[in-house]
Amino acid sequence: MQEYWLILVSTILVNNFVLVKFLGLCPFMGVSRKPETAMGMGLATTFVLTLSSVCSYAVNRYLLLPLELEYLRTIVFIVVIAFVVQFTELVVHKTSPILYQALGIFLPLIATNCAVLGVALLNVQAQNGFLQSALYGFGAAIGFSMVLVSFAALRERIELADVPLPFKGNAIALVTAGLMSMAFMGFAGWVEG
Amino acid sequence: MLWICLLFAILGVILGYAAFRFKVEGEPLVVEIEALLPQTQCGQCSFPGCKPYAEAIAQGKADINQCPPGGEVGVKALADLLGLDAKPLDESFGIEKEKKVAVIVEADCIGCTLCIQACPVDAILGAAKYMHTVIASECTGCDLCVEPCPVDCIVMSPIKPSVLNWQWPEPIQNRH
Amino acid sequence: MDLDGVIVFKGWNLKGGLNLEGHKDLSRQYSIINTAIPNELIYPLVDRSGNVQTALVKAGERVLKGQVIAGSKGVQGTLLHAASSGLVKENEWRMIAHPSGLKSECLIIATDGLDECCPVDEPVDYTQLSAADICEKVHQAGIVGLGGAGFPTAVKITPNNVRTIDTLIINGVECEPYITCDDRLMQQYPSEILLGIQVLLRALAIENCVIGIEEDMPEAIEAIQKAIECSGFNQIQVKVVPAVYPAGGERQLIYQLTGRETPNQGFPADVGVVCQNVGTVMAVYQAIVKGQVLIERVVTVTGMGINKPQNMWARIGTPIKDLVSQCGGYNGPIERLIMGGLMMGFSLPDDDVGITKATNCILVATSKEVTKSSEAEMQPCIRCGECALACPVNLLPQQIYWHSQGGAHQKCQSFGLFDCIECGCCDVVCPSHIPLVQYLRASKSKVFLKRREDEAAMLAKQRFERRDTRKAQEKVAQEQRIRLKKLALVKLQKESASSPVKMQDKS
Amino acid sequence: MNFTWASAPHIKPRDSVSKIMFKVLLALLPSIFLLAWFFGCGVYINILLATSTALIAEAMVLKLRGRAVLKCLKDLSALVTAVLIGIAIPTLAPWWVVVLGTFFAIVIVKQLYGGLGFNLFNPAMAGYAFLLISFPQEMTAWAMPESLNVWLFSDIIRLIFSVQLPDAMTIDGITMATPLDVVKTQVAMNPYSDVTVLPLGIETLFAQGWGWLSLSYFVGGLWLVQQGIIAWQIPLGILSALALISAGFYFYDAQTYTSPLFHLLAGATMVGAFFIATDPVTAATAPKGRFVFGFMIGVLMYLIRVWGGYPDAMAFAVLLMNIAVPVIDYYTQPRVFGTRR
Amino acid sequence: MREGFQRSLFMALVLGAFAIVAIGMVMWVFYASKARIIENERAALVKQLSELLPAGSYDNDIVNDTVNWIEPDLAVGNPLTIFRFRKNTRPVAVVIPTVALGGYNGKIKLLVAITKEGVVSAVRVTSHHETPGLGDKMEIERSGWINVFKGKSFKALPESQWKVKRDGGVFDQFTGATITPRAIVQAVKKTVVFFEANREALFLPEQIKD
Amino acid sequence: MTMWTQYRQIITGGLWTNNQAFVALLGLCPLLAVSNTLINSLGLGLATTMTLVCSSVTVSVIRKIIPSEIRLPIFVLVIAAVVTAIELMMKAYFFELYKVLGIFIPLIVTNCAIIGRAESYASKHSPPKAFLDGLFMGLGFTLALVLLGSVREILGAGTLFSDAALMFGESAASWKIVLFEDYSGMLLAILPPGAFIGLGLLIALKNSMDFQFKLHRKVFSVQPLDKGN
Ligand SMILES: Cc1cc2nc3c(=O)[nH]c(=O)nc-3n(C[C@H](O)[C@H](O)[C@H](O)COP(=O)(O)O)c2cc1C
Ligand SMILES: Cc1cc2nc3c(=O)[nH]c(=O)nc-3n(C[C@H](O)[C@H](O)[C@H](O)COP(=O)(O)O)c2cc1C
Ligand SMILES: Cc1cc2nc3c(=O)[nH]c(=O)nc-3n(C[C@H](O)[C@H](O)[C@H](O)COP(=O)(O)O)c2cc1C
Ligand SMILES: Cc1cc2nc3c(=O)[nH]c(=O)nc-3n(C[C@H](O)[C@H](O)[C@H](O)CO)c2cc1C
Ligand code: SF4
Ligand code: SF4
Ligand code: SF4
Ligand code: SF4
Ligand code: FES
Repeated sequence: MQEYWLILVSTILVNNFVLVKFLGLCPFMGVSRKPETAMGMGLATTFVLTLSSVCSYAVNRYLLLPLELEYLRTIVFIVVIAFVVQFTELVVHKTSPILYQALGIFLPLIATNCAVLGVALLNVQAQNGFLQSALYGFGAAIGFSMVLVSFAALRERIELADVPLPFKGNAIALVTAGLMSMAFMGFAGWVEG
Repeated sequence: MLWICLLFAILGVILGYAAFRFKVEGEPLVVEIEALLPQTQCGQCSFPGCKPYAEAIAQGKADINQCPPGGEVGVKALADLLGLDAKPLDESFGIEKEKKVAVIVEADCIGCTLCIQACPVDAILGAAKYMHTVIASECTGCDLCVEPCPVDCIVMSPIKPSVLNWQWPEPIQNRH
Repeated sequence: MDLDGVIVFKGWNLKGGLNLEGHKDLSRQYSIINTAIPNELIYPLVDRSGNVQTALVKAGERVLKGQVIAGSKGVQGTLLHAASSGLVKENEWRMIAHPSGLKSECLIIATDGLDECCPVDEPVDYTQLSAADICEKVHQAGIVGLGGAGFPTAVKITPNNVRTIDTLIINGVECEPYITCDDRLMQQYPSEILLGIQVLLRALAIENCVIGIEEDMPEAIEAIQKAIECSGFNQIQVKVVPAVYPAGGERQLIYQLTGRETPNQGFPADVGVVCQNVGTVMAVYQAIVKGQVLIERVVTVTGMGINKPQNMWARIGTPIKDLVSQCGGYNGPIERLIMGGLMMGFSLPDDDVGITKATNCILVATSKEVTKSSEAEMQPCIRCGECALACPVNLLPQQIYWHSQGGAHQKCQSFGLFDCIECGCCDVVCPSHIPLVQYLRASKSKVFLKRREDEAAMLAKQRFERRDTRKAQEKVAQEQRIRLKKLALVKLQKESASSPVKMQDKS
Repeated sequence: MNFTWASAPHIKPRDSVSKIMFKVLLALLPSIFLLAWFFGCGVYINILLATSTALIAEAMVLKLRGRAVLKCLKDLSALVTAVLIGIAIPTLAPWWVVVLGTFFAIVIVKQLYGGLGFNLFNPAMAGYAFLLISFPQEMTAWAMPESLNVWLFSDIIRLIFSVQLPDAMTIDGITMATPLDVVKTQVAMNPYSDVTVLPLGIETLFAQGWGWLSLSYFVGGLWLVQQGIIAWQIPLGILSALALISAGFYFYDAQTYTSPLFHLLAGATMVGAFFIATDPVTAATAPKGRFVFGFMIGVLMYLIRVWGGYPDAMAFAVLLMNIAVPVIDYYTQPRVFGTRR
Repeated sequence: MREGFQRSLFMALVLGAFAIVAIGMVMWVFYASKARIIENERAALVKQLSELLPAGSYDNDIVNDTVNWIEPDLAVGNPLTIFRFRKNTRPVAVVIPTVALGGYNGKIKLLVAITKEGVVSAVRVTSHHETPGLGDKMEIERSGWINVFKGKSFKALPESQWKVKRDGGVFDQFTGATITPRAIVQAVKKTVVFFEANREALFLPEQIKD
Repeated sequence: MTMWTQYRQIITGGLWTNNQAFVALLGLCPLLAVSNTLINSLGLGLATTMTLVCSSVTVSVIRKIIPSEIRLPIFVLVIAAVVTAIELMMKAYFFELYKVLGIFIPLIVTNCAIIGRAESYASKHSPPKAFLDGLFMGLGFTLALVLLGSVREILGAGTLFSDAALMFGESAASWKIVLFEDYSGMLLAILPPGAFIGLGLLIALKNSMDFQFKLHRKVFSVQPLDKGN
């Protein structure tokens, strides 16, 4: 039980994918202009990340390992992920056009959100089991969404602040992300690994 | 290898089916975009009216900064809706001007009805050979009637400030 | 304070509010004086809330005192009466009592000094009148709320079967600094006010009435109390409210006195209350019992910039400068001329402005009393939250301000922009000297403008679409016509050889 | 006649930002003296360095941006930031540590966002965290109280500016770990050490001066509360959270976990609760939100102190909660009069 | 419906075809470079191992003279592959891969070379996530600190002294980062304990399976 | 538009005006994660450029024969194949570098810049243009990486070109420049916060340079800018 809690704490806070591990940064910067869309992106990512974490675990365990094709891991994972994403995209497009438009090019980019492949690869590296893989993906996504939504809310405030001209927009957003990452260093040492 | 190709093929089948099953008809987004456009119907955005422009935006064929009457505020609203960065108005489509209304100098009007045909929102009243007038409250200030008038009797005049349209001014900010 | 039968409120049970220095002694000890007839009476043909008044008299016409000279239409229509006899002049663009300081079309009466009245209705016994009669008479007398907003009183007291009213609240709080007109009115005319209340109670068909008076007006409390004892109208209660600004705000007062919270989208009537200002009650008394229409009201002319501050019965339409001169004129350099109170009044660039029914005070302020705009340099908001603590409506003014200065006016609404009563408490306490209220007002203006524009855009769109379909139909019809013509032509050519007779049938 | 136009209310304002900042500085004054008493006059040098850096840096940025320099400096907020940094940094840290930290705080954390009122993160704490992360060695140079008796002012100056020690002294000899440091390195982070009994009690805390210092912050803070300058919800939140959680763990296992009183009096708890977390600009703004903000800081402080990599957690807890402020603000809007929620 | 199925079948074919081409290509590269990769990895291993003992002190094929061991204390889960060094078939030393757990950030992987006599001859860090610039002083490329273990043994240094100085032992810590050295000292000590306990068995020729 | 202006646009776009790292903010993860030293940056930059070129050209070649519903999986498949091949080859020929760049080689697959270019450029243009675009987008990305890497290395460790031997062989070991002796290093610069803040500062620098350019262009607008070839 404790092991599972540790996985969650580790992925959400200590080794936050965005701020500490540097994964999933592009959507982090790109879909954080409004908290509402950030929330949508967070949901979509959580769904995709958990699902593809599990799928890639299964593919690795039942296909690649038995066939001794580990070197094809990247290629297979990425296709499985692309599939999960495109499937999600189709469904979202049908059911929520606004969310679809808001996520814009970022829904396809979830596929290329390196967090997704990162989760899959890190799972294999850590030799995580099924439940661990699922939790790892889920925790990473929750950490991602949490940081994304707060970041979006912060950016909304920056938007109205008197920021020097060259810093307006992405530059100050990155500085903010840096300060957030600095704050997250406070979690360092909580859990190993 | 065969196994993997088989896996991919199965995924392909599912995707193909999903694409068919979840096909989206129409773009509800157009309605939302159009609601943000000023409906001046002036065509400055290079489209014949606000709706065509909205459609073009939804399909990604036009940028969001092409509507001068909407101005910076309009661009920002569009950017918010679409989750994009706001940007300055594209000046090649015109610049944001103070809103005006058309006034027909009645003495000069010859009643040619050309302006009636030009007005996209039916804001001009009149009949052939009779003096025409602009219904000020319905005029969007699009300028389109000025050009066709053969005797140049339509002038665009600024809206007069009065207690009825007066707005509380924002305090003068001393930081900029 | 220990007055018999008076319930003293210990705490201010609302959040926020301010203890302000009253400055009421400037004018409070003098009794209300009558004023001379001014040379000119100025009536704007538009009121503060944008209702347009239509003139009912023509230029050159002679009008008598009390004659209807203008009126607005609609359910909330009101009437305007001449305050003295004289000749109607051509309408002129004059500065009006409006925060914009802009000019607007005004109806002007050149008085003739005769003060000749039109025939007055015989005074009737109000106990014989039905509720509908009272409403009608109140309407005919041109009575609107004299507490500040100028809402037609007849509308407020018209029986409405959807909402049941159980309490009439009389607003005698007068929480704004400097103003003492209601105070004086209650001191000098307590029994008239009680009679006015009886009329209103009758119109509303209820028994229950509470008069709210601020604790720092002991004479008024005593006077009303005495009058109640004498008249035996024991169902009228006096409740003393603490001297907290803005205790006189309608919703705040209702909550103070009854514990009922008026819903933000609704009206006092939704919680069973009608709230009237003391001055309005006086006007109702004069209209129903005395048969007089509303042509004058009590105005406090005060401030350190005036030689003799006092209250006066002023005819509606009297230019401010006339009132000022009857108070001994200006006293030294004047920083600002304010119509209304220190907290909610608006400044006027000129004193040639006619007073309106809603004018309760003319505050002639020196630089000792008010800020010079340059003096209070604005600094960025430090989010200290003082403004939120002071806000009686429990808003977060700093958040609304933040979004409004960034142009996110729609977002302001989600923070309750339209629940703001513009009381100014937040503004006063802000250490960064941010003119919060002005920001909020500007933001409200912007939202209104946006609404107006959106509406116009929708209509424009509809007309555009209608025109489009019409054009399309025309085009189709045209094409049809051309095709038919062509067809006919071809046929004609074909058939012309064989049988020319049939062609005639076709056409 | 012509009169000025202005929007209501016309009444004169009462307070001003510089007055508020001045009062905060005033409330810090006794603690500064106490700090110097216990840990040497290095603290004066720190504060001096920090304030001059802050003023120069702020003036520089304002000048570059073409803003009114004097008017902005007059608000004294940079001074508060600088003084807090000066207090937080160990008394014997080299001069460039103070200068770098203050520069980071003022330029990156405050002015890049537009200066007073616009920054999202507490500048002083961001500066402190920056130093703690960047120069962990220099940031632990707290002088030992007893070693100071033999020190001359010139020795301290020499140490701070050229990192030269008086003869026959080593840096390890004159510095000591702070009580929280000791707890951390001896117990929490060393699963293999033989230490099973807590090395420190409240007595040590007072003997080394930390306890008295905390009390002085507490008193100064209470004065600010009484003056209506800081929102009481924040200190209450922090202190109650810290007390509650530490009491829970303490009564569960008094061998490994230190007592609530220790947590309340050690390290930056008091100065943090009353002077740092209360920075109005970067804290939550609604009353309820302020309590949540404070409470969460308390929780995070405890967790980071006990399980994190850093001995004291105030800076990180505050910065972490700064991230959450807009979200807290969103969810803790007070109920507007006349609405139901 | 039918149309949908046909289309999906078509897409499956396209995707499958692409997959075959792409995977074929990768496989071709894989087989073409396989030998070199294995060689590289082997060379890297040899290089790593050879740095741990003086050249010439052994003459066996160190990469292949291994024994697998299950020792949960040293590595989590997997069997360790322990390398043996021999000269003239006589045991000289072993290299034991170890994991240090108490590090600042994650596991620190080590190789510990111990001579037949129980003397540590060298320690190397093979992978870690400690803070660059702080915890990474344990890398041989950055500082010589890791050489403090050279020549240490339980004979020369009683077990209770295997601690960093701050904890009352003899090993230096690097200022500003005590946690990393502490973890490594613990891990090396643990390894020596393990070696002392299994000294004989470690050099047995046949592989021992637990 | 002449051929040359088109190509020039592609080039300036890749290097400056539409720089994937500075402007489009794509490919951030490897950018920030690997840029703690100059050499690491250079290595990843070159690997990324190689991948970008190969994948862009391939996508451009096959762009007409793939159905849009499955274009993403196919692009991804192409990129993944290219990366895996490059990874294997690096393992075979630059083993040391491979060890340094570690997990980020497979992650090049998901470098958003690569799929971003495939989707928004290569799938709409001819192979030569796609090649050029890929090349210069890659070089622009490398430029960003190298800049960030240098800044972080200088601030964080006080050196430049440390570990050059990993990439350029033993002879490069002497390239290392120690800028400050005895510098204890500003750790923040090489830790995650330093990466974010560093990139933020670089972007601001680029913005203010753009402002300057604009100013100058306005001042000198009398002279024609395009002078032949
Ligand atoms: C559009 C509108 C409708 C109103 N309807 C009613 C009503 O039906 N019943 C009522 O008692 N008051 C009604 N009021 C009056 C207000 O509740 C209130 O008394 C008036 O605005 C003056 O209040 P104030 O001076 O506090 O602003 C209405 C006001 C407005 C603006
Ligand atoms: C902040 C504020 C303060 C007010 N203070 C008073 C007051 O002191 N006395 C008063 O009669 N009306 C005051 N009003 C106006 C009342 O809200 C309300 O309009 C009036 O009592 C309704 O009565 P009427 O329709 O007879 O004017 C105030 C309004 C506001 C918004
Ligand atoms: C950013 C950062 C990274 C750190 N990384 C390490 C590390 O890699 N290894 C380590 O032992 N301690 C690390 N620490 C912990 C502290 O620097 C410090 O070592 C610990 O509090 C004990 O310090 P001491 O050596 O002064 O006793 C790190 C601290 C910071 C601020
Ligand atoms: C009660 C109070 C506490 C403050 N605390 C801090 C603080 O912890 N850190 C800081 O940099 N500035 C502090 N300031 C100063 C100022 O608010 C701060 O520099 C702003 O964040 C600058 O925008 C404080 C000011 C006040 C009034
Ligand atoms: S420019 Fe704007 S207002 Fe004019 S037609 Fe286009 S969208 Fe409509
Ligand atoms: S009247 Fe003229 S300006 Fe006004 S809407 Fe019609 S065409 Fe446009
Ligand atoms: S009182 Fe002024 S400074 Fe304080 S929060 Fe409100 S607006 Fe901001
Ligand atoms: S003016 Fe509005 S926001 Fe300010 S205190 Fe009054 S009600 Fe609240
Ligand atoms: S590179 Fe774009 S999300 Fe990681």
